Amino acid sequence: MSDFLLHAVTVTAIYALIAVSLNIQAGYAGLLNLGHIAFVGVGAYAVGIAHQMQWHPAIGWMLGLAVAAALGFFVSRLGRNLGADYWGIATLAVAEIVRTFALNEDWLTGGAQGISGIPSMWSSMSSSASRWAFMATVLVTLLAAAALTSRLGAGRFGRSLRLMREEPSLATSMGYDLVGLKSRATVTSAMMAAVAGAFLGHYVSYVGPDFMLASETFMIWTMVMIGGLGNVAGVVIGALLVQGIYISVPFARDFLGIGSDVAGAVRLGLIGCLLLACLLWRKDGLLPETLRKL
Amino acid sequence: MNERSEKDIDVRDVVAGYSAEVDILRGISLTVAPREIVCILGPNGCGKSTLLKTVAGFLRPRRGSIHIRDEDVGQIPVHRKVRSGTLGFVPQTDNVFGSLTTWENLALGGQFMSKADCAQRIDELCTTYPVLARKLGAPAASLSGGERQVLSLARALMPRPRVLLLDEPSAGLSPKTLAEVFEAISATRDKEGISVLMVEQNAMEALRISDRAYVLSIGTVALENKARVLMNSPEMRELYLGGRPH
Amino acid sequence: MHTLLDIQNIHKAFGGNVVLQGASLNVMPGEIVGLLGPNGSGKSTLLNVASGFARSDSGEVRFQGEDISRLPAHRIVQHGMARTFQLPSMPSRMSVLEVTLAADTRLHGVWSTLLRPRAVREAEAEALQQANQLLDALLLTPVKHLAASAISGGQKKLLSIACALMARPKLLMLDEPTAGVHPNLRRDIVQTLQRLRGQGISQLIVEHDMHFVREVCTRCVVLDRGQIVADCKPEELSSHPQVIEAYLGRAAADAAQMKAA
Amino acid sequence: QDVTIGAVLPLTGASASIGEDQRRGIELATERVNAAGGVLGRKLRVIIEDSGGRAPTALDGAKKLVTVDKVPVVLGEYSSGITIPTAQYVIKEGASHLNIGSSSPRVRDIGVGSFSLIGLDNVSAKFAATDVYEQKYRKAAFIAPNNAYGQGVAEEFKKAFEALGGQVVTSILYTAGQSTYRRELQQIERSAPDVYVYSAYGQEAAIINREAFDLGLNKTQWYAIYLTMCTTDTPAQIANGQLGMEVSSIGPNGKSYEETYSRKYNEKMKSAYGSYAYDGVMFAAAAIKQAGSTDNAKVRAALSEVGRKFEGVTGEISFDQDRQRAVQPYLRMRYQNGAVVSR
Amino acid sequence: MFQFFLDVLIRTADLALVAVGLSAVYALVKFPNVAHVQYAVIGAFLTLTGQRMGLPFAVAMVVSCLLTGVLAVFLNTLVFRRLLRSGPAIAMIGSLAVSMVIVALVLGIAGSRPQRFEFDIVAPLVIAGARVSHAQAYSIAVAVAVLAVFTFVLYRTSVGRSMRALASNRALAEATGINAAAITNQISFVSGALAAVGGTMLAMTSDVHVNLGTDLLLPVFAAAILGGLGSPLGAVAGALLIAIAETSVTNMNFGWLVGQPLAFLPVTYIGAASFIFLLVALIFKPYGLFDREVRRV
Ligand SMILES: Nc1ncnc2c1ncn2[C@@H]1O[C@H](COP(=O)(O)OP(=O)(O)OP(=O)(O)O)[C@@H](O)[C@H]1O
Ligand SMILES: Nc1ncnc2c1ncn2[C@@H]1O[C@H](COP(=O)(O)OP(=O)(O)OP(=O)(O)O)[C@@H](O)[C@H]1O
Ligand SMILES: CC(C)C[C@H](N)C(=O)O
Ligand SMILES: [Mg+2]
Ligand SMILES: [Mg+2]
Repeated sequence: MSDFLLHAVTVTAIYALIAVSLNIQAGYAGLLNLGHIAFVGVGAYAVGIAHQMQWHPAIGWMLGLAVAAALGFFVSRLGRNLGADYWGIATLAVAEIVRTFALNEDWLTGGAQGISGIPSMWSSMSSSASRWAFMATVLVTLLAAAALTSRLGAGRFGRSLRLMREEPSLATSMGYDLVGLKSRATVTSAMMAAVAGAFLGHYVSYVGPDFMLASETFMIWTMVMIGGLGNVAGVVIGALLVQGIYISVPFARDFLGIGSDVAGAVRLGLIGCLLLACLLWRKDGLLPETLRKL
Repeated sequence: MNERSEKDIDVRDVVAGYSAEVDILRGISLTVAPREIVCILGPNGCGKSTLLKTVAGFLRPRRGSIHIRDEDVGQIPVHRKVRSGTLGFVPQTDNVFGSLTTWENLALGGQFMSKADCAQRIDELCTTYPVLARKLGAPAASLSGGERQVLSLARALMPRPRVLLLDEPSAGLSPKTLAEVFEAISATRDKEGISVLMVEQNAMEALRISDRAYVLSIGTVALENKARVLMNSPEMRELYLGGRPH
Repeated sequence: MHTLLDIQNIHKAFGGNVVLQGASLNVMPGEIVGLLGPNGSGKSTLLNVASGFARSDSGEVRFQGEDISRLPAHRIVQHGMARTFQLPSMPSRMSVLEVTLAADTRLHGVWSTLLRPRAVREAEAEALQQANQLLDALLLTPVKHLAASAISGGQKKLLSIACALMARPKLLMLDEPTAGVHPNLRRDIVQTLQRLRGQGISQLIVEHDMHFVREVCTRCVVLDRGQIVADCKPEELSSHPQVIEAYLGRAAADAAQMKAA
Repeated sequence: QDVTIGAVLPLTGASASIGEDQRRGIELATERVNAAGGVLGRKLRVIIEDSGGRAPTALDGAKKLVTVDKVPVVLGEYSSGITIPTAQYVIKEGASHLNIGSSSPRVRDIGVGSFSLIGLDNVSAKFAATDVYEQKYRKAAFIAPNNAYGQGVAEEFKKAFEALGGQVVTSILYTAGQSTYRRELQQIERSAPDVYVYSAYGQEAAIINREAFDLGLNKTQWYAIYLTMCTTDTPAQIANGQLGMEVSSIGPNGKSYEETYSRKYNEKMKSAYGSYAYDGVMFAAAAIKQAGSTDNAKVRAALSEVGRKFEGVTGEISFDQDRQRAVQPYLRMRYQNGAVVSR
Repeated sequence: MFQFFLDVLIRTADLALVAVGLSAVYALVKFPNVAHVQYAVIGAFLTLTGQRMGLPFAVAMVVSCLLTGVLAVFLNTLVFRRLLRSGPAIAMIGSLAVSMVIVALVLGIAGSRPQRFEFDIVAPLVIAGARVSHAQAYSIAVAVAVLAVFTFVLYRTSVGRSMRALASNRALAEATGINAAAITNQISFVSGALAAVGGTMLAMTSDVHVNLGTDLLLPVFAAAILGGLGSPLGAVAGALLIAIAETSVTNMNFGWLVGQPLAFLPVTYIGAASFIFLLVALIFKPYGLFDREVRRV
C-alpha cells in the first residue's frame, strides 16, 4: 500500500504544480488560457525526445523550458489585442495545433505512437529508493513553486497583474504595458508547467499526443476553480481533491464491481458536480482570494 | 381614503443594502406628492443611488415599505412596474444600451406603445433634444458622456411614466444642455403631471426646479425642507450644498 | 519656456462621423487649461488622442518637444502624462488602497518582486505613505479597505484622481473630475489641484461646472464640433458670443455676468 | 490469498468488442484453472484494468497492477500502440508482459521480459499481400490506423505486394478516435485502385465501412487485414462480400474452447482474439506453477521455459530467440451473411 | 467541383446549427456556453430513444428538440443565471462543469459504444457525379430551413430587439420594462432545440455517441468566434468558412510538390488548418469577422 501512496502523492504533486502554474495566468492575470496543457506537453516531449535522441536528460529539461517559454511568449503576443474569451479560444487552438504537430511529425515526436520507455529520474538508485527520491524532488519543487507564486502574487508584479485582469484600460492609463505583463505572466507560468510536464514524462515513462487533449486543460482548470482562483493554497487543495477522485475511482470500481464506462462516468460526474457545487455555493473556491489587507 | 393616497411615492423606514452584513439605507422615510419634484442631496457614498434603486425595485428592502400610488411595490420587480407605466428610471451609470442605436434605445423605451405613437413620441423628444436627432443612427456606445445622459433621460420619458426616478441626470452635461434638461423635466411635470424623484450633486441648479429636497447622510435623512428655504439659507448652503465662501 | 503639451491640427473621424477637424491646443508649464465645449464636441476624444487611447487620422501631439502621436498609451504615461476617465470603472477584487498603490508602477517586474531588493522595499514604503496621504486628502480613508468597485460613483471619480496623482505626472489630464462629486468635496478638489499647480504640475481639465472652471483654470479652450472656437481667460468666456451660443446658453451666461458684476 | 495476475484490456473505446472477447477468454481460462485446483494450491485471480483505448489510461492501469496489486505478469493490451508503452513500463518495473493481441513488428523490440503469444506482422502482411495478389488485384489503396500497428503493417504490406509485382497506389494512415473518416476515404478514392486493402479497430472500421458505403466506394472490392477485427462492429449488410485474412484462433485442440464459449455466452466467438487471451492466462498459470512462486524474476524465467513448447487452444506456441511466437497460422476468409467464413 | 461544394455544405450544416445557438445565447448572457455542444449529444440520444420506443423519426426528433430546449431553459435558470452573477469567466467554467456532468450521465446510461438510428441502408444519391447520402441531404435541407426561421425571428421581431438590449445592458433592460428572465429563457429554449436538431442531424450522418459533443466543441467554437461571438449570422458564415478551409485543405493534391501523382496533407491537419485560419483571422479582426460593436474608453 505504501507504494500506492507514493504514487498518489507523486502524481498529485505533479498536477498541483501544473495547477499552481496555471494560477499565475488564470488567477492573477485573469487570462483565460485554455491551452495550458500545451506547455506541459512541451516539457514532457522534451524529456522524451532527449531520451530518444540519447541526449543527457538535462538537455531535455533545458530544451523543454526554452521551448515552453518561447511558446508562452508567442501565445501572449497573439493575445495582444484579443478580447478575453477570444484569446481563450485562440490558446485552445494553439494547443490543438501543437498536439496535431506532435501527432503527425513522427521523426521528432514518434507520432501517434508517442515516445515510451523514458527512464525515471534517479534511475541509478534502486527502484524503490528512486521512487522516494523522485517524490521528494517533486514535492520540493511544488513547495518552491508555491512559495514563489505567492510571493509574486503579493508583490508589485501580482498587483499589476490583478489590476490588468480587472480594469485593463485603467491599468494602461497608469502606464502599465499590458502586453508586457501578459507575456511575463504567461512565460513564467509556461516554464513552470514545462517543469511539471518533464516530471510527468519521467514518471509515466511515456509521452504521447493524448497528453495534450483539451480535456486535460479542463481538468487543470477544475482544480484551480475548486480550490480558489488566485489563491495558491486553494489551488493545491483543488488539485488534491480532483486527483483524489481520479485515483480512487478505479478502486471503487474494483470494490463495487461496476463497468468501466460507469466508472469513467462516475469519475467525470463527481468532478463535474464538485466543480459545479463549488461555483454555485462557493463561487470563489474553497479558499477564495481575499482583498489584500495592507 | 387613507393618508397614503395623497402620495405618489411613500417610503417608510426602509432598510436596505447590497450584502447581508451591511445596511446602506438605515431607516429612510420620504414622500413625493403628485406633480412634485423632489431632490435628494448628500455626500458621495451616503446611499442616494441605493435609495433610488430600492424604490425602483432592483434591491428589496429588508425592512420598511415602499408604496407607489397606493400600491405596495416593495416586492414587485422593476420590469413589471415599468411595463404598467408606473415608473421610469434613469440609472447613474451604464444608462444606455451600447450596442443598439440611439433610435433603438428610444424605441425600446416605447416598446409598449403602438408603433405610430412610438414614432411620434421619438419625433417629439428629438425636437426637445436636438443632440439626439443628429445621432439617431449611431450605436449608443459611441455617444459622448453627455449625449448618453440625454439619451437615457429621453428613453425613460418615452412611455410618459407617472413617476420618474432620475439619478444625477445632469452629470456631465454642458451648462446649456443642463439648463435645457432641467427645463424639460419641469416642463414635463407641468404638461404631463408626473412626479419626479431625483438625485443631484448640482445642488443649486437642481433646487431651482425642485419643490422640496432631502439631504441624506450615511443612510439616513439628515434634513428635509422646501427647496426655496434650503437655497436661501446661508448656513444650510455652507453645510450641505457646498456654498462657496465668496 | 517650452510648451509642455502641443497638440497640432488633429483630425479624427469614426466611420463617417467627423469628430475632430483640425483641433489645436497647447499647455504651457504651470498652466491649468480648461477644455470646454458642448456635449459630443470631441473633448474626450481629444484627450484620448493626446493620451494614446485613440489614434488621430492626422495631426501631431508633442510632449516636451517630443512627438508622441504614435506611442502606445502606456509609454505616454511613462513620459509624465497621466489621465482619468470620464466614466471610471474600478476593479472588484482589489481594495481602494491597493488600486492606489498599483498606480505607482515603478519596479513591478518578476525578478524585483521575487527578490525584493532594498530599492523595491523603499519604493513600497514610500508609495504606501503617499497613497495614504492622497486618500486622506480626497476623503477616501473610510472606504480604503473596501473593494474598489463597491464605492459610490463620486468616490470612484476621486479614486481615479488619486491614481493619476500617484504617477507624479508633469501633466495631469482630468476628464470631468467633479461630475457627480459632492459640492463640499469639489472645494477640496479645487484646493488640491491648485496646490499641485504650485508644485509645478500642469493640468488639462475637461469640465462643465463653470464655478469650478473659473476658480481653477488659468486659461480656457472651447471646442465646438471638433474645432477650437475660443481660447481665452475664464472670465472672458461669458462675453464670448460663440461660446454662449454653443456652450453656455443664455441663462448661464447671464448668471455668470451677474455674479461677475 | 489468491494468486493474482493482471491484464490491461480495451473494455471501452474503439476496440471494446474485442476487449470484451478478450475478457471472456480470460474468464473462461480462470474458471478452467480454478476448476483444476488453481495454482500453487491457491485460487487464480486476474485483475483487469480498462485501457479505454488510450495509452495514458492503460499506463495508469498498469501502474496500479504493478505497484498496488504487485502482479508478476501483465497481459494485454490489444492495440500495438498501447501495448508497447504499457509493456515497456511493466518490464521496467520488473514484472513480465504477455502480448495477447498486438502484432506490430516493433513489439519485438520491447525488451527482455515481454513475450508474444501471437504472430507479428512481418509474416501476416506477406500472407495478405500474396492473398490479394492471387485474387488478381494489382492496384491497391491502403488504409490503416496511424500507430505502431498501422505503420508496421502498411510498410510490410507494401514491401511484399510490390515485390510480387503489384502496386500500392496510395497508403493512408488515419488518426484513431475520429468520428468521421470521410475525408481520408475521399483522398484514397482519388487514386482509383482496383482493391481497397484496409485494417482498422472495430468501431473505427465500422465508421470507415459505412462512410465508404455512403461514398459508393464499396463498388470496388474491399480486403481486410484481420477481418474479424474489422467487421465486429460493422452492420452485416455493409460488410457483406468483404474478403480478408485473419489469425487462426482455434488450433488443433481448440474445439473445446469454442464449445465452452458458445455454451457460456450463447453466441459465436465475436473475434479471433478471445482464444489468445485464454492462452495468455493458461500460459501464465503454467509459468507460475513452474516457478513455484510469484516472484517476478522467477516467473520471468519460467515464462521463457514454458515458451519452449506450449500447447494452447490457438495451436502450438513456441518462442523464437526474441521471445516471440515463432509459428503463426493464418486463414483466408470472407464476410458473408453476417459471418466470417473460410474460403 | 460539385462534390467539393456538397462536402462544404454538409460540414457547414453540421456546424452551423450548433454554432448559431451558441452565438445567440452568447449575445444574451455574454459567456461562451461550453455545455451547448452537449445539448447536441442529448438531442441525438433523445431522438434515438424516441425512435427505439417506436416513434417515427421525425416525431422523435421534434420531441427531442422540445425536451432539449426545456433542459436548456432549466439549466439556464437553475445554474447559469446564478453563475453569471459572479461574472462570465465563472459562468464559462460552470458550463464546463455542466458539460462534464452531462457527458458523465450519457456515458453512465448509454455507454461509450456508438449507436445508430434505425434506417434502412440505402445506396447514396448521385447528383451530377457527386455523391451524397440520404441522411446528408436531409441534414442540409433541415439546416437551411431551421436557420431561415431563426434569422427571421432574430431580426424581424421585437423579441430580437429586446434580446439585443438585454445583451447590451441587463440592469437597464429591466429598467426599460424588459422581462430579462423570460427573454433569456426563450432564447435558451430555441438554442437548445437548435442544438438538438444539429446533434440529431450529425448523428444521422455518423453515429450517436457520447463524444459527439466533444468532437464538435473546437470547430463549433472556431466557427462562432470567427463570425464574432454574439452574432448568430456571423456564426453561420464562420461555419461556412471553417468548412471551406477544412474541405479544401484535404482535397488539395500536393503531389506536384513531392513528385508523386497523389499526395495529401494528413487529414489530422485539418483541425490545425482551420485553427491557423482562425488565428490569422483574429490577428486582423480581433473580435471576429462580423463584429460590429463599438468600443470606447
Ligand atoms: N454594488 C454594490 N455592492 C456593494 N456595496 C455597494 C454597491 N454599490 C454601492 N455600495 C456601497 O453603498 C454605499 C452607498 O452607495 P451609493 O451608490 O448609494 O452612493 P451615492 O449616495 O449614490 O453616492 P454618489 O453621489 O457618489 O453617487 C457606498 O459607500 C458603497 O460602498
Ligand atoms: N469610439 C467611437 N466610435 C464612434 N463614435 C465615437 C467614438 N468615440 C466618440 N465618438 C463620437 O465622437 C463625438 C465626440 O465624443 P466625445 O466623447 O469626445 O465628446 P465630449 O466632448 O467628451 O462630450 P461630453 O461632454 O458629453 O463628454 C460624439 O458624438 C461621439 O458619438
Ligand atoms: C489485429 C491484431 C493482431 C493487431 C492489433 N490490433 C495491433 O494493433 O497490433
Ligand atoms: Mg450615486
Ligand atoms: Mg467627454
